[in-house]
Amino acid sequence: MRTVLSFEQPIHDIERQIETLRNLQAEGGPDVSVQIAKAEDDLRRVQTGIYSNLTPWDKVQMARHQDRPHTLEYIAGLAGDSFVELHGDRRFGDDPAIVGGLASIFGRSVIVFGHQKARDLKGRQFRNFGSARPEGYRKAIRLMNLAEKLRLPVVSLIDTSAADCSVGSEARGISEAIASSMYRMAGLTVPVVVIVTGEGGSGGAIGIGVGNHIMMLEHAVYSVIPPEGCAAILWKDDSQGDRAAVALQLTAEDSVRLGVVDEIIREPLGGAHREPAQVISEVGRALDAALDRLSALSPQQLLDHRYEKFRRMGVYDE
Amino acid sequence: MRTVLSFEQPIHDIERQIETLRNLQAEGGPDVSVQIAKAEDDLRRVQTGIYSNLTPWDKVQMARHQDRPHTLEYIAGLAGDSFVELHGDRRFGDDPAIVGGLASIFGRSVIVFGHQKARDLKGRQFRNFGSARPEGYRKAIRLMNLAEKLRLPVVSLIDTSAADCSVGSEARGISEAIASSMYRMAGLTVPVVVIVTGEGGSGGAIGIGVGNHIMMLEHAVYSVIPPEGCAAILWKDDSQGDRAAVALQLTAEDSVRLGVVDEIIREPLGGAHREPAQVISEVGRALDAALDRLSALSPQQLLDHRYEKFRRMGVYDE
Amino acid sequence: MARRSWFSRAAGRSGRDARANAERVPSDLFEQCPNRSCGIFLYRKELEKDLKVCKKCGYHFPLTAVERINLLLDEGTFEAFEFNLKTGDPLGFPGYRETLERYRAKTGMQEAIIAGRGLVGGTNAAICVTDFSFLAGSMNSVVGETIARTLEEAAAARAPIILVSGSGGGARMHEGLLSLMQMAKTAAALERYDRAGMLSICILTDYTMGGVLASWASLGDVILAEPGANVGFTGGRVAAKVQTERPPENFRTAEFSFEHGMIDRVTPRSQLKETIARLLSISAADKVRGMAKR
Amino acid sequence: MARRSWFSRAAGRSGRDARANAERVPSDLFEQCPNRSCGIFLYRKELEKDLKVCKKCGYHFPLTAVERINLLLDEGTFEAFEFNLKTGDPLGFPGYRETLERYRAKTGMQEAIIAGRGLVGGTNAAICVTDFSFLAGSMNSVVGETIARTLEEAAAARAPIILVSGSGGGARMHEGLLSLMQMAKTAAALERYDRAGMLSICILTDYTMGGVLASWASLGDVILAEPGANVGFTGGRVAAKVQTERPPENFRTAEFSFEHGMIDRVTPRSQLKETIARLLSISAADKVRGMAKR
Ligand SMILES: [Zn+2]
Ligand SMILES: [Zn+2]
Repeated sequence: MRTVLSFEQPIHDIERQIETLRNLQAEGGPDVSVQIAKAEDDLRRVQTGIYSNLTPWDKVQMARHQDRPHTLEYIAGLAGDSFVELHGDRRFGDDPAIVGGLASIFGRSVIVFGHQKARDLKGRQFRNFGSARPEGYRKAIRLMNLAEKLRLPVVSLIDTSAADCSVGSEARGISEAIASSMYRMAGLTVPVVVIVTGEGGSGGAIGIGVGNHIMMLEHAVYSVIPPEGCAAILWKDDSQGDRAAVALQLTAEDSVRLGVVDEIIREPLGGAHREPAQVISEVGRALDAALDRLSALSPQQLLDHRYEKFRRMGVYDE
Repeated sequence: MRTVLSFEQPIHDIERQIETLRNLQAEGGPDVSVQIAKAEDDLRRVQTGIYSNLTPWDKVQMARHQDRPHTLEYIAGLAGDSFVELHGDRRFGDDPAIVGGLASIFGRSVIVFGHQKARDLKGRQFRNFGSARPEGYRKAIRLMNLAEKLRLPVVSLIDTSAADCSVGSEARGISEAIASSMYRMAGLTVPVVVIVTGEGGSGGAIGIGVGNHIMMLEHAVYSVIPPEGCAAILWKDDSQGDRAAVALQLTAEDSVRLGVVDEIIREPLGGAHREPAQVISEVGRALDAALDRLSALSPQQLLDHRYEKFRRMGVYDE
Repeated sequence: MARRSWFSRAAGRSGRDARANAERVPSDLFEQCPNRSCGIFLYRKELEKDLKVCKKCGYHFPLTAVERINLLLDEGTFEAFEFNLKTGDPLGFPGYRETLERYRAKTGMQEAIIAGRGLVGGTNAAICVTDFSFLAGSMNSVVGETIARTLEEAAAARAPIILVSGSGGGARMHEGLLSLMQMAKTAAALERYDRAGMLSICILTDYTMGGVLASWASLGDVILAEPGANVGFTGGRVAAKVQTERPPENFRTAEFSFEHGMIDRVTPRSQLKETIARLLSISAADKVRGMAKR
Repeated sequence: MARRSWFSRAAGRSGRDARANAERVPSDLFEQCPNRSCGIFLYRKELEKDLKVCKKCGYHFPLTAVERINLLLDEGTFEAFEFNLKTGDPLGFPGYRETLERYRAKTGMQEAIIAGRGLVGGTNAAICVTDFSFLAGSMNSVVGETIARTLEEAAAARAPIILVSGSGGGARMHEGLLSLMQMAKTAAALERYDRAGMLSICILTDYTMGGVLASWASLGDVILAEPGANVGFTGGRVAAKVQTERPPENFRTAEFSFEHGMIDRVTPRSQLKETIARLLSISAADKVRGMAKR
């Protein structure tokens, strides 16, 4: 059964109504094709209304929707059988919360990596709910080094609520790992494209977020702190995530306005999880176009371009 | 009490004889100054005889002698208070079996590191008997990176029976760590001087042994395998270390003849442990001279010089 | 250096009470050690002479940024970089302006950071210090920009840099995504700085957490920390929800970080300046004897 | 690729018996699986069709270097590099010459390594294979020199390289310090090779130990290992003396290495060529669309 978010309820209700009518018709009942057509019109109207007026908190729910395509689905969709996943940080272990490897996307060889979530309980535990440990960032650094050596572009897919903060991750330096990953990424002389596909959760996200071109899915979010945590600090009440989500300005539009994100990739009506194939193909098109543009830059230009981009981020008066 | 090696016994006997005579004289006994002078002549003759005819197995004992100066003593002797020890691999832990940091030696800033042994039981356990774990080699790599960044020469002091091969070290990649350490060392564009001060024990030694100039103390040994292990394989008898030590050609003279070591640093009569201050100062002089010579080379020349040096090692017919 | 008067320039502000649980006895003359297992009353003048370290238990009282600069730099050599960056409120975040005003009034600082240059044991160095007493030393656009500019200044001058963190607040929530991006900005600025080949030293003081520990504070060539400093990725509260392993006694402290190889030394405040001075002296020495230049 | 006849060129030598404890039934027709918990008798022709993998338990029988090359390279494309390096006896080591003669007679090889180039799925690559059946695949001067030369050839040709280890013997004792130095030589050669920007792939087969694992076999951009392969720094005997922790069931195997992040994939023999071919194809693809060249 599909997960239904609260604001999706009206859509869900109409969909069930249509299904009921169709079953009626199929079972040889009265002709209800007019009613079906009307319900389908309703559906489109209600969907458009809802999805063009999502609150930031609705978007948080959308971004976390477990049916959204995850990193390995994007890679499978874009790279097909060409993808060879590489494992391990060559230091301590392999972190299943960050996946990556070599792939060919639209005939272009790339290094791709990203956070990996899962849907079923066992998978989610295996992936640590997409919360990466130090080994995940160190694997990403390994892949960046490989990209630099082979002169391949880097594609980073962000989808994490936060980095892992267990005792083990603290002990093995989750902070150092995130810092070093950003540091390495900043120093790459190959094109780097970053795509926030779902949750862009604070340090865990920016750890692999230092790109020349940064894209974000329409209903993804990108935030310095989870809205619930923010509410807990501001109002001592972590149930006020909706208010905090507004205050944090964490939507794709906000991120563009703040000068952090360059491009929004539109999602199908109802969100990425409704039409995964479609959104994956949109992501592919946008990625290909971005890499086409970046391929015109020299290694030094790529380095400078990325540096200047992040160097400009921030708001202050002088 | 000093440790007395079996071949040192005649020396020890004469020394005790001299001590007895001196005590006699001091207590107001008969004048035995002639006897003392004669005994001292004997001592010099016996010492010279013994130390210029040490067998390879004797040298193994000398190299392992726990009173020999250890890495931190060399550093203290050469760098004084200028040494700042740095700790940690920034990944997992700090390995006390490899120490290192920044130091000023004869007014020259360097990065120095090496294996660290100890004398008392507690210290030896703390230093893991000088057997480095992956974290030790990764700390050395960190220090090499710092040397490269700061354009400082690297000084590496080798004194280990072998790298640690515990379950934990295997799990955290002792092989990877040694390999990566050699790899990094090979790629440095600063001068690298290596000194085998005691035991040059197989992979654990060469892991930090890739230098432009390689020196070895007169009674140090450098071997692909411990003689006991070699004997166990060859003759199924690990008590035949003396035979194996001959076969392995592990002395400083052998190492020079095999084209691996460039220079032998002479030890005081009786070995480094007899006159630590003297041998430390000898090491300092040789090190300073080596760095003087290497400072004439450009970064690319240093890289090429080290590569060609190791590239040539090996014997085969064509 | 005469230690007797080193604090006189920064008197009057007693700093935050990091671990306070014990009742404080208001007094101009005495201050109570906030270490629970100590709690001794310390004669304020003596405490300042002791560099604000409890003589009984060694607890390191917090220092303000100004006090920190006085501690580390040769007297009279500090020259502030006046970047004149004024904090904005890009998100119109609830209560942000009021919060800023409150901290400005309380601390006399405009922002959580001071930057500049000076001499340490005679060696020229750039320095940035974040101050926990200003909004928990959290990193916003101005803090990130100040660090980046100081790194650029230092690289241009071929000077080493000292980055002191009292940033318990991590990335500052009130500027949202822009604060998060300062992590990347400062990491990128350090990456560029490193190409100049000068030494960077990070000093972690109580507290250093979150987005600051996970960016510039972990990227120094050398990392020192004061004893007992809280150093970690997340604070206790957040983590309590997700812990399954039982944390050790010294979890998320300088000592824990040292044990796990993340920092080079836990250095008592009394030895901090001397250690830095030695490092700077070695790294800045005339290297011509040792090295061919690139 | 037709798999039926891929072994015909290398028939006649059954390789070593790595784990043999069970009695072998001498037979031209059958071979017994040496996996203790299996022990099935396998019809030799079928076993060869199955790439010498036990159809019951998946045990990977050892391959000789020639068999390995036939497995990985496109048929008929292998071209050996004839460096003509002849093993010396620099130490006059007891029994070394006799040992060499014995292994030469047994294996038909002159040394423990074969090097050359060929196509893998149509992509040009250099390849070195060490063979456990020759003195445990140990690395001596000739093995190290062959690897270094092949890396130099590959760099000059801008070809990727595949390094296959069947080096259970680590650094070869009989050439003493010179064998040890091959660790540094091959590591240095890989460092230099990497500057050419081509992909290096290591394949760890049963056994890969000691000085080989601690040098070139751990330095590939990608490291694959065959299931069940013994992979470790030291062998069981040496380590037994010093162990205090109880080793896990799969200690010092490919699977153990994978769990601890040291290798990229444990790849069954049947998928090895295809995996390598994909990697080579991606890394060697025309990168002009993706990248400005340096
Ligand atoms: Zn106290
Ligand atoms: Zn079987």
